[in-house]
Amino acid sequence: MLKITLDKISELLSEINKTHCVYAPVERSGEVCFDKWSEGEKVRLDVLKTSKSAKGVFFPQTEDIARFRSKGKELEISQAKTEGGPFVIFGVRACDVKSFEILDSVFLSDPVDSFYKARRENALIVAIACSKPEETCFCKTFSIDPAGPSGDVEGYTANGALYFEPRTEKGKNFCASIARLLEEGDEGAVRAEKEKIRGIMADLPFSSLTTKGWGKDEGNRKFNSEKWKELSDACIGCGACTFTCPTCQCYDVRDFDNGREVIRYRCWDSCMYNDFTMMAHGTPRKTRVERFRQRFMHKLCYHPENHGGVFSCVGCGRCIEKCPMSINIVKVMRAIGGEEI
Amino acid sequence: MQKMIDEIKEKCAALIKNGEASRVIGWEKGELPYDRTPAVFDGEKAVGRLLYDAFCGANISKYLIAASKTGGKVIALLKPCDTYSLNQLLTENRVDRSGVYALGVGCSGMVDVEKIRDKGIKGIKDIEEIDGKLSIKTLYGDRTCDKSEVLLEKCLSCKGEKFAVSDDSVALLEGETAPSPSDRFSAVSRIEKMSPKERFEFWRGELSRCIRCNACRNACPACSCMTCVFDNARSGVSSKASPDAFEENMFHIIRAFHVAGRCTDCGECSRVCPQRIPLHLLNRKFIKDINEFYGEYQAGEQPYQRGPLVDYNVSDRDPGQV
Amino acid sequence: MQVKEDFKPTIVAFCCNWCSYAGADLAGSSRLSYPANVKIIRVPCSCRVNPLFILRAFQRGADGVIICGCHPGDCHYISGNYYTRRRMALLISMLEYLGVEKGRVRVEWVSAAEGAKFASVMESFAKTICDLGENVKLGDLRCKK
Amino acid sequence: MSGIIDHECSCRRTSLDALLPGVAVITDIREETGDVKTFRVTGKNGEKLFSHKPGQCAMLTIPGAGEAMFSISSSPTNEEYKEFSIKRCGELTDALHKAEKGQQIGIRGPYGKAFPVDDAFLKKDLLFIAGGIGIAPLRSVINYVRDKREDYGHVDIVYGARTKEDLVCFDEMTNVWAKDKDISVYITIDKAQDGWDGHVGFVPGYIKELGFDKLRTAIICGPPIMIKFALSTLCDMGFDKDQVYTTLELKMKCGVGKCGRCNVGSKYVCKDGPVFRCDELSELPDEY
Repeated sequence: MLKITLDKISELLSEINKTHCVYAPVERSGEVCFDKWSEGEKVRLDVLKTSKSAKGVFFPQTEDIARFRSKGKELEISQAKTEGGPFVIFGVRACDVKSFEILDSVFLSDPVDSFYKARRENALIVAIACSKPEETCFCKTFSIDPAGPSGDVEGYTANGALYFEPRTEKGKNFCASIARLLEEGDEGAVRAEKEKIRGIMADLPFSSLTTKGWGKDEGNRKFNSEKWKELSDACIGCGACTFTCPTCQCYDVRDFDNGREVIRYRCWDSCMYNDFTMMAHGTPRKTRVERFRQRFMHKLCYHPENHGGVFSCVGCGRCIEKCPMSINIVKVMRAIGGEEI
Repeated sequence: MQKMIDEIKEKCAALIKNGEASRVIGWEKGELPYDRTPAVFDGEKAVGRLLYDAFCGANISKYLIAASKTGGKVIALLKPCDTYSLNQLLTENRVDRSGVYALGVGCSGMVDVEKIRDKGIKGIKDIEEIDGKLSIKTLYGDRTCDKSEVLLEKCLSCKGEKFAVSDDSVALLEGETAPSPSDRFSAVSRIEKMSPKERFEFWRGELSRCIRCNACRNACPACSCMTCVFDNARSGVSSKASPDAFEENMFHIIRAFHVAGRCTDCGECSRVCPQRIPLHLLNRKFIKDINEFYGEYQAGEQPYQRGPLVDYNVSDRDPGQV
Repeated sequence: MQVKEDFKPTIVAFCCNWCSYAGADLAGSSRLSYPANVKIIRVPCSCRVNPLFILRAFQRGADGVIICGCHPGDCHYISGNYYTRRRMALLISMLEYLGVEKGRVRVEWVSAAEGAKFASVMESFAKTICDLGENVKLGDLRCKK
Repeated sequence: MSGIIDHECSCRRTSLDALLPGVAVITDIREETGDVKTFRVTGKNGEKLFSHKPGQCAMLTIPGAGEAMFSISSSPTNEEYKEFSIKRCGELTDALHKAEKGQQIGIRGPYGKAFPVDDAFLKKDLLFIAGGIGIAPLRSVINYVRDKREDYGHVDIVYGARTKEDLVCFDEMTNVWAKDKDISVYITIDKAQDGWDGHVGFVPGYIKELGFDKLRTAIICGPPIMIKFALSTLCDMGFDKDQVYTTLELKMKCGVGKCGRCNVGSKYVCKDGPVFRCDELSELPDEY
């Protein structure tokens, strides 16, 4: 067990930054987002729910796919270049680590998304345990253990220090590369920390929330529930939940014409938007109710059906904090999950 | 507070009973002690679920665009500042007045839970408001804080206790008052005093966090276009995301511009922003300029007033003139 | 700013059909020269100029945008330019508030008879923009050459 | 540079980024009706683009106008070129209709599940029911069946459109298909019209009138409302849902089941469809 005192974290990041890009929960104008860290920026390892989740590291908000150049009737198509090189994503919580697996099940299934895959392979994940879970956390519902966050290296904050435990070969090499800055730490401190976290988890308001009534075989029954209308009444159809959600992976593909060439890029998209399924002749999801239903059905029924029963939610609680109108997946799970139709 | 809730419920129930209205738009309890979701209460019985307290920050007037046109009168619970939005919507003929029963509800300021979290108070299990203080039970011990320190941004420039439009109202309890407003333009002035470089960096820092979720637009009572220009594929600006910093600037400038002169400064844009971008500072800049250039104007104060951007004066100053 | 000497700004001029556009014509037929890098876009009234047009011009490489309309009181549609005057006053102030250099957007009133004024306005605007240098703050990286 | 990989498997591409189109060239344009054109497309230098199966689709790109999924209306037995019959109805189709012969476009595919021509359709009598531009995906199957005539039984084609001017492939239907042995073509238009002496009325009603026996396998494509009515008519006539196939269309962006918008329940039309057997379809939520 290795450790580093918390006051030396920026020194550590500088060290890593010499060879790797570092993504971390950085503070920008008072808000903490997962983003590329640069020298001098403040990293907030005490913040659980970064206002942008870590998914953007692998699945950026926008990225170029292709470039088209036309000359008369001729067309030239080239693949857009992507940034390469290994990087470290530092300070990811258990829920966000799990979200990478869920993104993997979509992007790495056949046909593999090469843009995503490249970034995924280049990443080393330093996860950290949640010392102070919050009231909006419900990762336990999805069998995620915030005291065992997984990743290439597992980290724990205890007694003013960050403890490291490599879990993969990659993680071991990483720890070796920063060994100069680390000192030997005590296993006991970490064990006590884990105990403490698990104790708090049992005490959370949503600790009794279950996925009962949801899953791969519930599709049609849940789809036809009458409660969707009432639940979606307050929804304003924005994409706050979708974009802050670490597992939402829908995207749009759009063209930008700069006068010389057309750049095709993909960007995050939200099933809450009315143009999401809009075709020339109309849309099958005409009202807010259908769009609202799609989002939750996808997370709680369709995704499990297509991916071996795994729900597309990790209980990070961002949607609870971010929804302008206080609608969230917990509310939906409770309202429709238990009912008999 | 309970007394106020009871009075609201009584009034709503009576209106539904005598057939004057069919349903209510108000707030109901969410999953957490501070979670309040706007909801439609259909029928006398449903009114029982209605809730009103210091966490009902959401402005529900925008729901009335649709709700006022779907049969029967709807009772809308409107805080004083929300009534300005309704007035503005009425002015623009977006809400059918005959479909709305505006029930004003007194307000002594709404709490911003994010501000409580900013104070390091996390893991909130319960919150109670007692005499202007919030007593908070958390997973990590009990805490208290002054309500006045954690009010929503919009409450810091409270418009007062007056309802700009209402059919009836439920006043604040004795002893309670609306928050005393501070100068709402002080932050704008502070930015104006910065150097251009500082200003640019300030706004880049804020706007670069934008994820284009459109919460600001969708929550804004003044943004009531059927199809927004940013959703119109033929407009050439429907980029959906911001692949370049320019797009963020453009979206927010244009959004603020489109509501300039119509924005009642209800503060929803900043309240709903998941990235906590102080968007109201863009709108307030327009309001401040309008006040300085063309005379004091408060959108939504009176019904059917002529907005400053659909009006002119022959002696108006020339653009760019200081 | 060491490249100032070779810097040829791109300037977009939105000209009202009823006055400044004719003013530009008059400038031309009177053989008055004005900078060749001024690209004129004819609009039915200065009031037609949506703030989006201006931002889009900047996005796609303009270094300065000038809106020319009829003198207040002379609008072909009676009051269009009065509205322009208010809108542009607010937009110019907003751009400044966002930290964009002052002077990149200008509004001028030029009548059909003022060919000389048109030429001199363009000359002076081009000079202002030359001094301000390239538009970086409101440009789109994807549109850069 | 071409993103197209020639391969024999039915739909999946294995390498490179799935979203990158290759270059194709429009070699011929046929005006079918006032708003439908059929585009003939080959590789940049006239080479074959890829192998497909009847019912599969491809994504076409006009840079700037975007990209969308179109069904391939030519038969796979045609090794020379692909054809796409496209109705002008939106931004991209508008741009395609403005294109001229020789114009290069982006293409990627093939995508989706095909009709079971080598499986469930073998030796069966086939009943094709199409409305309007819905003939596009079926044309591929019909010509495939004609080229492998001995593998299939009798073929009936019921086709309807709003007016006689809106009949797509009218020439091919009357001058080629109808003249084949063992193929019967029935054409109808919605409302009576000068110069039309054929049947008048909606497609579902016409099917009932024609009274097909229920031993056939039916394949339906057309506007959603026609599909629904035609299906219920067939059921009334004693057809089982597992004898009826249809092909759906929803908004698509990626074509590979990742962008998340073309789903009906847990099935993605681009990947698990567009061809569905109606009994499978009826198990899915009614949202298409």
